[in-house]
Amino acid sequence: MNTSASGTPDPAIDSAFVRRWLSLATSAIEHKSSWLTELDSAIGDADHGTNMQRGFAAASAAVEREPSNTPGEVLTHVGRQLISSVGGAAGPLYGTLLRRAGKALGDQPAVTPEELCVALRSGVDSVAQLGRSERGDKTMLDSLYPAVEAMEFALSSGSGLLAALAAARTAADEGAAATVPILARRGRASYLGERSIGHQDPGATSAALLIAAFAEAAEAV
Amino acid sequence: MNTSASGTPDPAIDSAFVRRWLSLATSAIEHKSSWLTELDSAIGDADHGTNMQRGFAAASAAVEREPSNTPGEVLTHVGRQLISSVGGAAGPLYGTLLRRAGKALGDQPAVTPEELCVALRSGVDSVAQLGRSERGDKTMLDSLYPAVEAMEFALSSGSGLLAALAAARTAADEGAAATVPILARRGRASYLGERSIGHQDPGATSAALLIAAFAEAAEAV
Amino acid sequence: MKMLINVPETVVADGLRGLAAAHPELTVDVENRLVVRRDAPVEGKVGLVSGGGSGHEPLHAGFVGRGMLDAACPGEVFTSPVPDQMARAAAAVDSGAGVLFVIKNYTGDVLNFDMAAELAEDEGVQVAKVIVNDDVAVTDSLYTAGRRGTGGTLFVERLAGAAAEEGAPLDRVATLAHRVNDGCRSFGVALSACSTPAKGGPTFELPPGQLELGIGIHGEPGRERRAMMTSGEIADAAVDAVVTDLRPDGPVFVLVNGMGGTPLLELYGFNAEVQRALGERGVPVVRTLVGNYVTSLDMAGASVTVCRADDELLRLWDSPVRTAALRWGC
Amino acid sequence: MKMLINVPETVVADGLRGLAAAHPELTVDVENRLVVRRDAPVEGKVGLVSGGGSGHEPLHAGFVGRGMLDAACPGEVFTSPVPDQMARAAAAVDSGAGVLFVIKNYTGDVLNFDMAAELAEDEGVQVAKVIVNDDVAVTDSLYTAGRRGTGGTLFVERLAGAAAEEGAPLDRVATLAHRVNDGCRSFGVALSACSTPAKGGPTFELPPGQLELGIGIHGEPGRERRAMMTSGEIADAAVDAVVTDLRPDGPVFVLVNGMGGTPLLELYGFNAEVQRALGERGVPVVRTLVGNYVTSLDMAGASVTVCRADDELLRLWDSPVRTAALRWGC
Ligand SMILES: Nc1ncnc2c1ncn2[C@@H]1O[C@H](COP(=O)(O)OP(=O)(O)O)[C@@H](O)[C@H]1O
Ligand SMILES: Nc1ncnc2c1ncn2[C@@H]1O[C@H](COP(=O)(O)OP(=O)(O)O)[C@@H](O)[C@H]1O
Ligand SMILES: [Mg+2]
Ligand SMILES: [Mg+2]
Ligand SMILES: [Mg+2]
Ligand SMILES: [Mg+2]
Repeated sequence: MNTSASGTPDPAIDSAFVRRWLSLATSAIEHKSSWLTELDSAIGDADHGTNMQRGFAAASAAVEREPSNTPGEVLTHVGRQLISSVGGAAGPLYGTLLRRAGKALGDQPAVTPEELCVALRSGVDSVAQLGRSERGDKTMLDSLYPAVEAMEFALSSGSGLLAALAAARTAADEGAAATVPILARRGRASYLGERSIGHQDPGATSAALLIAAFAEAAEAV
Repeated sequence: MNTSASGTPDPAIDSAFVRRWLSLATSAIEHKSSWLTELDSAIGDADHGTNMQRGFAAASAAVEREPSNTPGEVLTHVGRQLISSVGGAAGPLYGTLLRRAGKALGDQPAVTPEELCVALRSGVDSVAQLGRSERGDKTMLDSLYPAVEAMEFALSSGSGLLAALAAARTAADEGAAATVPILARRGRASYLGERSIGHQDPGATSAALLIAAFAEAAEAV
Repeated sequence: MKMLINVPETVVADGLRGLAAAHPELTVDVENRLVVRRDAPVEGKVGLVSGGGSGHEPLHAGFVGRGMLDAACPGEVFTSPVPDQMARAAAAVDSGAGVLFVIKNYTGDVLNFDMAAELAEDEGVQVAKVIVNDDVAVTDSLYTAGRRGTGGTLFVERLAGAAAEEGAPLDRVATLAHRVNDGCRSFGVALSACSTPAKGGPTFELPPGQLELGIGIHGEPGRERRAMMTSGEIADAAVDAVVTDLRPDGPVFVLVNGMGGTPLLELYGFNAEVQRALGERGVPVVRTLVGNYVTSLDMAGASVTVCRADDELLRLWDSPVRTAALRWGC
Repeated sequence: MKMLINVPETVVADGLRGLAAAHPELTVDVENRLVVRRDAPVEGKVGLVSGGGSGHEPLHAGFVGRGMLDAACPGEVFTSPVPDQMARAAAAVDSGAGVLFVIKNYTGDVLNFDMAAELAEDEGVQVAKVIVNDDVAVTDSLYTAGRRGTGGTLFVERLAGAAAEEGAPLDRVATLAHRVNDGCRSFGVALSACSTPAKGGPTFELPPGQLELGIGIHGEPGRERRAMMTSGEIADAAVDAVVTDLRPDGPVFVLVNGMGGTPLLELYGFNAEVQRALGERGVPVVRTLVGNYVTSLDMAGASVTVCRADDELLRLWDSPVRTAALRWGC
């Protein structure tokens, strides 16, 4: 088992880890719901917070009811629940991300940080594919890609899970903040043209919350 | 010919007098139109100013077009025009008042102040009859009746036209102001019940303007 | 207050031009402010004429057509039309069977229609009148101008219109109209004031967090101001007011009417609560209409009208109607 | 912002309960958020399914019935419904002749309907799709999510629905739907922002004396903010935008659509100006619809949709339709 710089041991990436993530993500989304809606009202349709809150509440409740014993199964389950309960653009996109990531984890009871990282990358790629979007379009991809790349870089430089997820979290936050000056080319914000400039993308913001929840899940053993 | 206290001679009550009255009334109504609408918006439906303005503009135009040679004919004509162009409660009420008054003047080319006063009283009575209303209901009657009575009193005390109409004007103004504390029992304001208290009646206010125009018509020879 | 208009002075004329363009089945006389069924006068049929201030659309012009009105006379915004309009309408729709004037109980409307009836009778048109006064928020007493006519007007125009279409003579159409009016009660609430073009802003101030109970349809404040209530509480208040006054002992029609500015989504949600409230009070509903029918420009709010139904009225209600705002069966 | 609701969370469910109470000819599944023709699946008939966020009423639930949609899937306010709803709707209306999904072009709607199509096909339902993208305010380019679907949806649903009712097979219904969409263009303006229940206030700030040109129907600001214009100037701007893009060379249908908060009187007045503007540009109008059909909650404003007509489309348009919001001929 790897150990972080601060000496805290890296936790196992098992179903408990993913459940911890889900619970942290759910409460982060709940706390930031009005802010997400506020961001969405500037350049969208003022529903991103409520959408995410509804979806994560449903996913939490569903995962609680069902005994999923592998991290892959839990992620897949969460993804399916998001698809069935969020709606809007975020539902299919986040749902597909997590389903794809979950499937990529296979049916092992625990996975390595590298395996988690590969799974997340394939999930994020599937968002780009489904959304016909790329980095720089002012979407969730603008925090998701930096996060995955920071994690990849940290792991390949010898960091453990904790440090890698901490790096991902910082990169996601920066990525979200960096959407402010971008002119939107995908999603509702693209309808605004030039007027989309100067506002932070709600999806990039919620994505940063979800990445942060991974970092917290690793710390919170 | 009678002479007022100030020495100004009383003018003849002929068709020119009534035309002078119409022109003064029309411009008074035009100037006070927003105020009348303001008053009507507090306890009515915010149209009294526009209604009166539309009606008097139409009446002025019509009287200009047609050569009416007696005061009775002009008044009757104005009344008919008001009925055909004002609408609302004010249209039939003011229209009937003037038609009745005009008919009461008969077809003489000029009438005495007493004849004018009798004609106005019968016009005002017809408002009460048509509106099933009486003094104290918070309507135009609350300035019309005091005006007619003040005129009657002045004439019977030996005053001439100028003084009698000046008295009528003062009585009408006081009557309009005195509608403020009254609880409305007729017209739209009656729907408000207690909430009609504390507002000046728009119809009583426009009636005072019309009476004042008579006084001015007498002065403006 | 921004409005989608040219200038306040032409609002009514512009609206009539637009109505004419959208509805070739209507004859619209913009200058004389008349909206008439194109096929009027209908041979042997009693003619129905109504009218009132503009700003309540689709009432009345949107109710002109087969199975409802033969003509409507729109006045200025919130101002009763003038007798000349109504008399002209009566002449245009009278086939010899006579004309019924459907009049909402406002001093201005009543006085102007009375004068019009005299004019029309002078021209040899037989005229009957029905005065609609369904609003329970105003007590009908010596101390008021009497109950106002609001949502009940739709039921009177529809049911009397259907009877006329079936060929009923003037006295029967008039009797039925009176019976329908006697069986109608309404109660309205406002969440915001409306803005008239002439005033250019709200007709009264309604602070945030407050609503008006017992409003009319002319932008006047209501009988009572209260702290904001939920849809369910409002439904209970409105249904209570209406049912206590009407005491229905059989099936009823219900109109859940938007005042103009309330989204249809909210109106349908309000209907759910109205139906619940009626159900709890044991009142069976046979037909429900939800929508903006008797409006007050852009006012946010709604009114509830309950109208006694029986077999005859139900048959008349379901018979074909073809107007701009109400249409079925043809 | 005061609303006639219970709590924001139940707005959609309350609306569905109220719809069910008013329209016994619809099967309303409040829990699963489905509105279905009571007689579905209609033997041998292609099923039409649409859906989208709530807040645009009467779209889409108000268009379910004979000659139009077989089912509608309402999402949360301004939020596309989820695939489960659409797949369930497809199963409920498929008689074996297949199902057409009518999808407004928004990322969320497209993605969710795509997933639903996969689910439905897994269940053996043949699915065709039409994506409505009629809003000329948004350029369809690499740099946007493509033109939005707005008022054109009504024409696609009505005309494809009429063809399906006549018994046209899935490929013909789908081809017709695409043809109608290709012939539709829309442009909208807002005089005020709308307020969503979740936000509890306006979705953007529009200062007095300004309006938004090129708005969508989800409370998003438009492409451009301008000083207030008259009804005539707005009509010219909207008609210009639409006609320049569509270049109609024959008769057209016109929809003058209210965004929800604009009084019908103003809307008819606006129609007069739209008809004038079309006339001046030599565009002959065969049918006009004026009203609140594709709304944005309580937003004040209007949109203009122009749709190419031909003999076949005219016949389909005039054929019987029986829905809550659009009804004639039956
Ligand atoms: N094509 C796309 N690719 C990636 N992300 C997208 C795309 N379209 C939208 N998004 C993301 O979805 C977010 C909006 O989500 P949400 O408000 O829930 O859905 P909707 O736009 O349907 O209301 C945007 O802020 C953006 O980050
Ligand atoms: N029954 C009545 N008798 C006398 N005057 C009346 C009566 N009803 C209304 N009025 C007068 O008419 C005025 C309102 O006129 P107006 O606003 O033009 O008509 P409406 O009330 O139809 O909008 C009231 O202020 C009142 O003075
Ligand atoms: Mg959104
Ligand atoms: Mg008034
Ligand atoms: Mg009035
Ligand atoms: Mg949305």
